[in-house]
Amino acid sequence: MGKIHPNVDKYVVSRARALESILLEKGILAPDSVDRIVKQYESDTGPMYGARAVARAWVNPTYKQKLLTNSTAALAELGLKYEMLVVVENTAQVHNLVVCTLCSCYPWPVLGLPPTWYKSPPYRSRAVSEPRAVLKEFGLEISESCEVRVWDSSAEMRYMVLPIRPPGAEALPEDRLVKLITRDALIGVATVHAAQ
Amino acid sequence: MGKIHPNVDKYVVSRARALESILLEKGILAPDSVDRIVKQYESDTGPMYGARAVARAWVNPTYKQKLLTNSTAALAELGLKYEMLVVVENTAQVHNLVVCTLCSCYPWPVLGLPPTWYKSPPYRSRAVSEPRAVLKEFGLEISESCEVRVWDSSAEMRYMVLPIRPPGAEALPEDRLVKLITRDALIGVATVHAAQ
Amino acid sequence: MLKLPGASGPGNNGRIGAIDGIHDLGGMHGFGPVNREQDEPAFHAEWEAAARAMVRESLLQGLFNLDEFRHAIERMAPDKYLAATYYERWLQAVATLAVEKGAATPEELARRARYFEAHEGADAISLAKSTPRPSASADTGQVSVVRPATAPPKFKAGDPIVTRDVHPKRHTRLPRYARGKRGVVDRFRGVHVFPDTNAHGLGENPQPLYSVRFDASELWGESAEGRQAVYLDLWESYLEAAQGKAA
Amino acid sequence: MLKLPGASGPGNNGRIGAIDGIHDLGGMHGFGPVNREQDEPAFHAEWEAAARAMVRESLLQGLFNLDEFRHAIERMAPDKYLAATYYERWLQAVATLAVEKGAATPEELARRARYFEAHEGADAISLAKSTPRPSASADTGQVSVVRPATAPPKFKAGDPIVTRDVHPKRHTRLPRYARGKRGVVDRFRGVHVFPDTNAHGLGENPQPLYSVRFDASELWGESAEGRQAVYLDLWESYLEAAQGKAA
Repeated sequence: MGKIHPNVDKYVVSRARALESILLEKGILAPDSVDRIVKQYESDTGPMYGARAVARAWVNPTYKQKLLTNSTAALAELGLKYEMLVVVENTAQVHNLVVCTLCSCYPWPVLGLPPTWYKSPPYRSRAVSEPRAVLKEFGLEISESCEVRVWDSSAEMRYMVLPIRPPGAEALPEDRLVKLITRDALIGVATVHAAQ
Repeated sequence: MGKIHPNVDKYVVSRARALESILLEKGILAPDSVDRIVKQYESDTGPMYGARAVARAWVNPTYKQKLLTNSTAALAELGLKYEMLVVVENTAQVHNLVVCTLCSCYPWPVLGLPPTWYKSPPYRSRAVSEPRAVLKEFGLEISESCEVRVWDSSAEMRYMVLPIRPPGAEALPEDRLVKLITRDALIGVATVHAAQ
Repeated sequence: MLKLPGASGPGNNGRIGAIDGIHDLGGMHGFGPVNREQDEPAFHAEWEAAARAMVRESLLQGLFNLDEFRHAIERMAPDKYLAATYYERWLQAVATLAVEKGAATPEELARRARYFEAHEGADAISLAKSTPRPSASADTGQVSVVRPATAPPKFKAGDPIVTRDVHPKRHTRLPRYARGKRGVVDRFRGVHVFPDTNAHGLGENPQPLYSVRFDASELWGESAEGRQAVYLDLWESYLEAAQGKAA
Repeated sequence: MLKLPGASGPGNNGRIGAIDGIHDLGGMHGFGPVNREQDEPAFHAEWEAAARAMVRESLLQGLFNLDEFRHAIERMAPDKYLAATYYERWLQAVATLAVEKGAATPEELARRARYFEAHEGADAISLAKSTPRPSASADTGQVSVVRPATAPPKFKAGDPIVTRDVHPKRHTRLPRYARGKRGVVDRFRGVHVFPDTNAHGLGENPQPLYSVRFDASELWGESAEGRQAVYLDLWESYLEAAQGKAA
């Protein structure tokens, strides 16, 4: 595992193992299910597919149109089968932000695992009612003339933000752009900056 | 104190004592303030004034009228100065129930200290939205034809229920009636029964 | 009345919240059955009596007012609020306000708590360096919130009203379940200190208070039990005149 | 799909609650600032990965569906819910459902937990008496909830709607802050399985789903920040046609 949090409750661990052993016996869990999950998320870190889709959309207007109107087809081009994604575009007039107030729904096939803050009561409670204040805490000041749209994932649709291509990155090729794009920008709590 | 709960958190106790010592020094607390509180509530247990007022109202229609329309004057007759009480009368058509959803306001000058259940989240959350279900848990089934009125103490007015005089207690004098009247009946989660 | 310096210490972890706070429990689900304790004592421990005494005397001596006290409880972190017992919340609020009102610093409080933890038998009074104030006579300890009327009340019994649907981040006594709801004025209750300002050092601003009746179906929709009504005491500025007849 | 016997064990302490439950956090106050962890790992401990794996495989194998899983989390006692971490809630829900679906008894769970507490190094697999199932191929592990349309959708983009103001004691995906509110249909999203029944073994009952736009001032009144809107995906039966123009 490498990075194990120091405060692991022994009771929680043994309870998890008890459940694991039961689900293994019932044929619900496979012997390598946990290892596969760990491998998938620890090697596949970061917003892989999301960043690639956004970078391509920035350099390719046809792809951008497809990403915004038929994300399933757009993601399939990148080798990902994922049918529930809605991509919402940031512009000078509209800033988008994603949250799930009722639980912590998150488009993990394109963004990886959600950070703890995304799943925390402060973010879940405040993002819908005071998004500008929350964004300010993330260092993002949205101008008054810009509308803030909050997408609360109440059903199985999942949301990803298409950020504004940063000024200064006009000449960069797709593979270099991918590296500028952060998970936070795809949730809507950050903008993308050209590398210094 | 006599009855000390066994699970006393040492940290809480020392924090309480720290505050106590500061408030003593500031002249806010008097040296005997705590003892007086303990004495007041441990000797003065039960719904003293409330039960006396109700018993008198049952035997004296003039007093009943006064209790319902000018509780300050009615309580003054019993020797209690208390200006914020509203007395609500149970009848065959109306059953009253008292709660405080926002904190745990309670007419303690007439009822003594509130029981823990009155201050608990289950009672505070449910008494306003499903009073009949709550009353059923207390063993009280309210007929469908009877309206349930819930008094949520949202301001400084305090509420006490005037229960129905139990059948079979018509001949009892005031001082015997007092003994039949329970705190729970004055909150509205019980009725008064004639002694077996 | 003893006057202490105004707010000086840090608040409750920067929390100002609370109208839609965890304390606003009316109508919430999931808390399970009401558990009753048999033969419950008046206090479960002496510190509970001390907490009650401290709040009572602080209110009487004017260290803080009742609305400030309630607001201090509401500023507790929601998980801490639910995990705490009733008197633990009182203690927390007294600590918060003692600091904010300048009666103590957090460091002094922590220092004394460590002392009493190390000296279990020590009397709280032994640390007092000044002459304690003499005992006051016993009474109900209520501080009146009724004020003389300055203008006639806007509503009268029978008037249909609709409550405002506001979500300000400050103390209020309009519960969440009754916001934006139609009701009928049951009666006028006199002019009372306004908690929404009084909790924040913004003055008493007394207002007419009304008992308002709400039909359960207005509050809980299809889930309402039959033949039920809720009565709330609401300040005039929580209310707007409604058109037509309310339930 | 593996089929296990239906609910057999006791529920979560008799709790059935939940639409107005503690999980419904949108718009609540008092939780303080959003705290971010620097260089957060994918998992903070191996058991977190195990929790995720258990939920993923249970959904794929049909031990329970996603709505039942969410509802199991929502049935946690509010104080426990707030005190628990994200994956502790998952673990709790898996335990609740494993019992309710007949995959384990509470006694068996407790017995095994004691065993693993006493044998810290033991591999979970060592207790398995049957042949574990073979690994499946990796994919996103999503179970589709989109269903063929059986009737035309009732609303179209631009239609003003008002959400129902209901407080049933069951699972729903209409957040409290958006009940009884006026909005505008943004677009039709296809026909989706209905969580309100699917969480309770009452069938999929697919319904048209709509993206609905709400102006912040409709949701938060005077406290709304300027120029803000919230978009929610709502099932047709949550909505009623509204007269006139919505905000």
